Amino acid sequence: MAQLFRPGANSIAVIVIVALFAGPAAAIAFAYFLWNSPYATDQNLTRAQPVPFSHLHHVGELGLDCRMCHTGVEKAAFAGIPSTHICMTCHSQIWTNAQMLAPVRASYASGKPLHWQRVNRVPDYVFFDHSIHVAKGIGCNVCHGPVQKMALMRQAEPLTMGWCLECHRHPEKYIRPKDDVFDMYWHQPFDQLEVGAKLIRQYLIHTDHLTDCSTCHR
Amino acid sequence: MSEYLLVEFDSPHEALAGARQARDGGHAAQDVLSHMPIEGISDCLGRPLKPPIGWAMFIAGAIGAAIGYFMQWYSAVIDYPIISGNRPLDSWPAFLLVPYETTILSAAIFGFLSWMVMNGLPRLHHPLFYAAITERAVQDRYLLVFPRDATLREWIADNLHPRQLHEVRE
Amino acid sequence: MPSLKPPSGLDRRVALKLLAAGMASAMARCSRPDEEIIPYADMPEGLVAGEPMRFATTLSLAGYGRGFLGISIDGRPIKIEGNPNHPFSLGATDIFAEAGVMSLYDPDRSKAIRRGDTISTWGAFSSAWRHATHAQDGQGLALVTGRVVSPTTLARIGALKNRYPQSRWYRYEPVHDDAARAGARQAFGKVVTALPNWADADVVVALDANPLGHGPDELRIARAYAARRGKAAKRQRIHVAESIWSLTGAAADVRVAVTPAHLVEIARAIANACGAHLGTPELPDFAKAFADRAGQELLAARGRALVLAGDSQPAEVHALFHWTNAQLRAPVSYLPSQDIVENDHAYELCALANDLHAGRIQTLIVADANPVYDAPDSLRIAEGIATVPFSAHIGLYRDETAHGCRWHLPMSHALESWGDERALDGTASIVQPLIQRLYATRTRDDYLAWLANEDVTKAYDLVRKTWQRGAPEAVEASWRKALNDGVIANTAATPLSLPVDRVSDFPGMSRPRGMSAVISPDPSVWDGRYANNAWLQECSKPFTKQVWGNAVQIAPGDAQRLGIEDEDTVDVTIDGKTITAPAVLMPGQADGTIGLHWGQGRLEAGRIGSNIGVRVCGVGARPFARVINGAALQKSASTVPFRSTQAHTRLQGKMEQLFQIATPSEIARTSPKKENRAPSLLPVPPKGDYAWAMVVDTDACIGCNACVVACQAENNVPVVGPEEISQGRDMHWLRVDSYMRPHGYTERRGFQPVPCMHCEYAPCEPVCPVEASVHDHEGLNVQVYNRCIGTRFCEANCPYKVRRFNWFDYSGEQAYADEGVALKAQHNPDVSARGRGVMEKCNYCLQRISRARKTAEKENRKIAEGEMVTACQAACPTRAIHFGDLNRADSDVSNLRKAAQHYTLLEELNTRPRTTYLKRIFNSDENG
Amino acid sequence: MSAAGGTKERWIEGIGSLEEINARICAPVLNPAHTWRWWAALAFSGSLTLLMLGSVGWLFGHGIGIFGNNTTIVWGFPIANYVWWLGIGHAGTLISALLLLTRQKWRGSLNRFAEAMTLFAASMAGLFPIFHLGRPYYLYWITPYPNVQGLWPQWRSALVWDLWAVGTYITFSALFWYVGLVPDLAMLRERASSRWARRLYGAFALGWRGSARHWEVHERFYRYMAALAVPLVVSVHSIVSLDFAASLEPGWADTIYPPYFVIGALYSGFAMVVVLAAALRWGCSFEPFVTRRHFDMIARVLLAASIIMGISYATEWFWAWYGGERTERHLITFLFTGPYAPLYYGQLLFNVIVPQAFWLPRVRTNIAPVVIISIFINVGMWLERILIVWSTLSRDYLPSAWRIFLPTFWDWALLTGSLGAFMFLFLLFVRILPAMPAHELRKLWIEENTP
Repeated sequence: MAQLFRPGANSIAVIVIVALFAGPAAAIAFAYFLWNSPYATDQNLTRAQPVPFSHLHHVGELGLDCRMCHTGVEKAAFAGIPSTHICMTCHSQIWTNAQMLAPVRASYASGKPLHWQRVNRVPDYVFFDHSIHVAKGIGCNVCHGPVQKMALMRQAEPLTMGWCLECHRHPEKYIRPKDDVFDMYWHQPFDQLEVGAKLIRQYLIHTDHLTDCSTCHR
Repeated sequence: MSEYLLVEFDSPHEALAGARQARDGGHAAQDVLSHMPIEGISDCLGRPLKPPIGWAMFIAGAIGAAIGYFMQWYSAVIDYPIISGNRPLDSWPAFLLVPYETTILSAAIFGFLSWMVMNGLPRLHHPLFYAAITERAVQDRYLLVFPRDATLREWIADNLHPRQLHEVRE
Repeated sequence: MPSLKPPSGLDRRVALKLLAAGMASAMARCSRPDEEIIPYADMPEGLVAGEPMRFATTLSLAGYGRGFLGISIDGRPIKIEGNPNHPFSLGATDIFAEAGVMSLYDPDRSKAIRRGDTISTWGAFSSAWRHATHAQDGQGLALVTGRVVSPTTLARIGALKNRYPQSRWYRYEPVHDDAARAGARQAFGKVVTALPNWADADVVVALDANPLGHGPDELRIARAYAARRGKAAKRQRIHVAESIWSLTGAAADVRVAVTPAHLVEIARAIANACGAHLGTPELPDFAKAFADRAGQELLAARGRALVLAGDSQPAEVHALFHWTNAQLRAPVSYLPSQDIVENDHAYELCALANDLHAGRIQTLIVADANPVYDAPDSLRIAEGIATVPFSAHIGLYRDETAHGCRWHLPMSHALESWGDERALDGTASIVQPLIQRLYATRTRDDYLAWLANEDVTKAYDLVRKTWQRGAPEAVEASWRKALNDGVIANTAATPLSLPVDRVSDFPGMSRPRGMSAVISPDPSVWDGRYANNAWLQECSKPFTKQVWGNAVQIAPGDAQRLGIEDEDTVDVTIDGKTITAPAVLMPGQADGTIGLHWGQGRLEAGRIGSNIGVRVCGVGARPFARVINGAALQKSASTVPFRSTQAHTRLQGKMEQLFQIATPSEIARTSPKKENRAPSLLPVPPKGDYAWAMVVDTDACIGCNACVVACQAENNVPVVGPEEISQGRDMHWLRVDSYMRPHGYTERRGFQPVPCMHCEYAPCEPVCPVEASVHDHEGLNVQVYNRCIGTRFCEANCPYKVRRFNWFDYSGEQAYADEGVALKAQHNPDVSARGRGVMEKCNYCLQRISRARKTAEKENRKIAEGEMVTACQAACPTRAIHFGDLNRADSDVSNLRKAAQHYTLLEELNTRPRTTYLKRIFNSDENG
Repeated sequence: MSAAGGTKERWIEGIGSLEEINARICAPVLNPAHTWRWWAALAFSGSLTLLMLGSVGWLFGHGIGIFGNNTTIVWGFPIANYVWWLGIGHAGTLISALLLLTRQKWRGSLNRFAEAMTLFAASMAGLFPIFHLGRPYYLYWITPYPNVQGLWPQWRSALVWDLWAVGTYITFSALFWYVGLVPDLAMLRERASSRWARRLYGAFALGWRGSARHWEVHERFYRYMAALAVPLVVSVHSIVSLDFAASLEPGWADTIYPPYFVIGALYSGFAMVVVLAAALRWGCSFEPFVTRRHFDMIARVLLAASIIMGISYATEWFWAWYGGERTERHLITFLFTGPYAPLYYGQLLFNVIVPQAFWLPRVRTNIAPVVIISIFINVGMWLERILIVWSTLSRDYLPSAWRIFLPTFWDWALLTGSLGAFMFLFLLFVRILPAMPAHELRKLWIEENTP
């Protein structure tokens, strides 16, 4: 008889068999990295806003305090997006006829709110509360990044559960004195870990409860 | 290119006898092709075959067990300890079942791989397949494989009185 | 400005979707659609987004107001809670109050003015009204309402009367008190409201009276009842004689079930015991024994003894008991009736019918009443209305009467209205809106003022006008105070002291032929006005545990006699009219009686309430008769499904351990115990900052279901609907198990609210493959919905079966999914809405704990004892539910867990529940 | 063995030559006779398979509410079917492994298709836990894989053990089966007529030449796998039993469960083997290989198993009575008197009473009765599974939670559909692969025919 297969078939067969075992593993690894990547987490993504509001200008250059506009941040879960009224407290005085601010004035006149696009976002089943984080010495820029440098707001962190856990497991790495929470230029002391540990005791932070599911999900 | 002499026999016993004789005559066969295992024939070849597949599977099993337990211990005790029915974080009795399975699983899979490796499979293209008679080797015949050599051929014809002789060329 | 390129989202998302699909949707957390944040254009004062605010308001039941607090988040009322300041709430709620929010958002509510079936306009109506054919002086103009005690509304009616002197106001309340009114007339020569001061009574004898049952006075009595159940106080003893089971009967220490005829004889016997000489009562021995014992104990407790007659009792019995109470110097306060109409309710309805048929009415205004449904068929109200040239109906729903009338005007719900109400004792309180009216509706007062063409027709102004007193700034101050407190200071009437006429003659009741039908308002939907409230329809009735319908309650004796099995369908024939409904056997009900409920069988209630159950109020000659004799009962040819959430209620043998009862002497004998627990191989639970625990006092629980509906409202618990119930599926996180234990010639009944036990050694947790059911460090057994994949292993392994599974997308696919938008608005934003295929269960109101914890931690302190209150606990009128922190040795729950009557459900399983119970105590040592 | 004792002792009857064996075994694949039977069966099973696919589509569209499950009886048909199918899946590997280790000659004719049966049955079993999930698309959360949430499976759950047990079992069986197939694939490679068929079989035969080295490695590996298979099989259904036994529920928390489940598994598995063996014998004219003696042997096994099942049931009753536990006792009374009683009596009849007929040699050695009784046994075993799931959940600790299960159309559709799919796969198998291990039968034939 003649040979059924050409000599090359041997190598092909080996390759196929190896692929059978290696393929799935590779796929899983790829998926994992993909889902950690900004491609899936929307990290660093900016979104089209009705008004190109610049934190760089308001925070970085003018040095406005976060709480001036995000009024709920110390009281409520929702930090709060400023009402048109708040924008106009200043912009009825300055830049009163800037083209850029036309939508704001329109909204103020009509009483119809501005429709902003959410940038930093966690899923509905995550009950995140700004007020408690602020009250326990977690600075704004820990999660929101160097806002004072952002001409357009972008999502600074992946905001995945794994990312949340990192801090909930080791708060001492990130916690800071309450007074510095809104300080965009605060830098960690060299002995952050000791200081952090002290602050955790001082603020009565119950570290064991921090990684309970019920802390964020209900 | 390798060329062979295939010596055909009718029954396993004749094949075995032939192989013995050839070995004793100092011309041990290179290999035997048969449609069924012939007990003891592997000892009559040039060098006896003792594939260590058992060891391979045993080691793989041991590793599988270790991985199986470590996986649970690491995830439940180290990485994310979660209170579940107030069971101990390292609930070893419950954690024994998965390793049990991973042991068998890895032994089987690795065993299969070594089965292929030790058999030199896959080998879709093999010089012996040039011989038409190899078709029957997987169905109902018994072939001793020798290097193609005129003198050897005669010696075989005289001493092993086989059913038939086949030569394999490219 | 910098050029903004839109987030290059779409293509990426598509890519991700495909990829995900390729991986068998392996990575579900992909592709998030854009989400908008819409801030206020101008933020209201004092509002903090997402934070709850409480407003005092008033909801009425049977016309009487009760003050509550409405919780509203972002301007959406989501929950009703009790108002401690209001004497008829005292901080508690009942199912009707709790379900108020559901009614507010009910998509079936009437939203537009209608002429016949077509949507019309206000203009069209007003011109039609101007051409209405009644005379200038109002001759032929009729106004029909339910019971009205609201000062503002009464003022409107007065104004209408001024405008149309000859007009006639018919007022009737289906669940009326005619017998009591007549009794009062006999006894005092005038109608008065008699309010028992329950807490001051050591011995109470109730004759078919149901003060603990639903009604305007329930919460006040229940609080007092609970106050006397405490282990410290000298225990009250409650004797109840009744025909069918009532909540009061279940709460009684001594109870007999007798026919209505015998009830009258018992009244005679008791009065005799107190010195009346009314001849010898004819009673069976056990009833006589009951009467004698009750009589003796009443006398023994003179001054602290009380007799009560129920609405089913004839006027004579009421009168007799007024006299008896006088003899006993009973703790009862007599107040002028707030119900100012002289005529009785049944009489008024009959008068309306007569005038309609006699053609004396050309113009008919029905304001927030539903006579077409309420009235017995014999009155032929619908036909009467059809003959009226101009008829208009004002109401929340386009109900049966609305369909009968030419015009229908949509009415605002109380939670979106301004108004005022008076309670039984006259205490006035403001009805304050929690939200802008959802639809183009107006309040009853609006409409009436307009009809009377008053100058002011805005409800707010009308109410303000009513309460103009004193100097302007004083007015403003008192107004703000009234809104804040939820009661208007010193508006309660002052008690009267009345001489009681000596009762001379007391007619006995002739032994009735046939069986007696004993009829009462439905425990879930009252007189039918709540029929379209899905929460209430699915709130199982205390004794039958029936939902979505009504049944015929019969005594096992009769059932055996007539060859009727439990859940058979039966025909009840009364005066030639037949009611067909499933039968339910009620051990402990008097032979020869049939228990029926008003309120079901609505035809035009809405998508939820229409064609559920059977209409009972249609039968009989007298409207709303509580007892109709000569009823016939037989097995029916047709079959009507009986839907209940608990099929087995009778405990015998070892099962009695499940619902433990005791007598005071037994409790006294058992010394307070340490918590002795069975040994376990498992480690001791980690000691968190709190150890939350709940103790349910089955002795205090009266089975009113307020907790169930409260839980439903607080936790976005969906309604599953009748079909699912028949499948054996339900969603209540907190169920009230109803149990009975045979006891001599009768049964002892009790209620056992069962939330999640939050076992320390929770069986549901180790079986979950994905850590969806886990424990947290505060001892909560929590369910992580978004992690749940729906293996249901947890429920399979839960000995208490408290977990609930979303077989379908219940929270989305309710009966009115199409218009569910309004309902979504009711959802508590602090609680996830659970999707299809996930398990859910009680979590001790985790959202409240979390809120309390954050508040405390912001102030660097721990949560104080009593600061954290669960929804069910807040609702409970008898404070039967205790919640708190076991880490505090002095906390309420810690102490109760040491109490003698403390026990653990299924203790033998050693699951170490955090929810435990107190035994039901029957204050009578006689056994059997 | 002696030629004298020949005919009677033989496991292969009426075969004259090795070629005859090869021809007969390859016939269904290469040149099938009376194919209409096969096509008819395929059409029938195919339509049932479509029914299954349809119901699954409906299921995923509407949610598992379409089943009869309710608040307290949260498990229903899918779990019962899972346990039942997996039980059937146990016979194959056990036959080939246990009989190999104990050098049973009658193994040769059964192991190939029995292993195929195992594979298909186990696959059916594997599907049901997925169908029963509330959110099947998150099934992969049970597996340990790197994820952005930083979460892992909860290793204490019997369901996770199931995943590993069933996963291992299916993989293992597939390997075992394939390795056994290779020499026969080589035979097909040589016998197939069309070039493409030859290349296809050739590819899967991996170039098997039947050399002494091949056989040496093959024999060893095959024996070791057999040695692993036995503890594996025992572990798999023991772990399945833990879904119930590792709980608190009355009637489930029983130490007897693991052995009782394993025996039950073999029981139903062997019964199914009987049915398939008869079908092959009839459909592929394998009379020479599947003889009356084979059925006799299996019948003896079934008899033994039925007795053990009887003892297990009796043990449950005894402990319920002797333990005096309220709920346990109540559960047994419920089984005998409650609404499920007819099913329970059916279970006892089919699993314990009827098989006692195997005491009679006349019954054992006639194929028809053996097959019929085997079908009874399969029905009985399914009844047992469904009752295990239902009865406990219907009569739990709290009377307030007592409910009754009423199956819906979809419950039945999925069960019958899975039967169809199983049959469908098996039919494809007999037409594509040799249903008998030719090389083993050749060996056996030579042994039996060498003087």
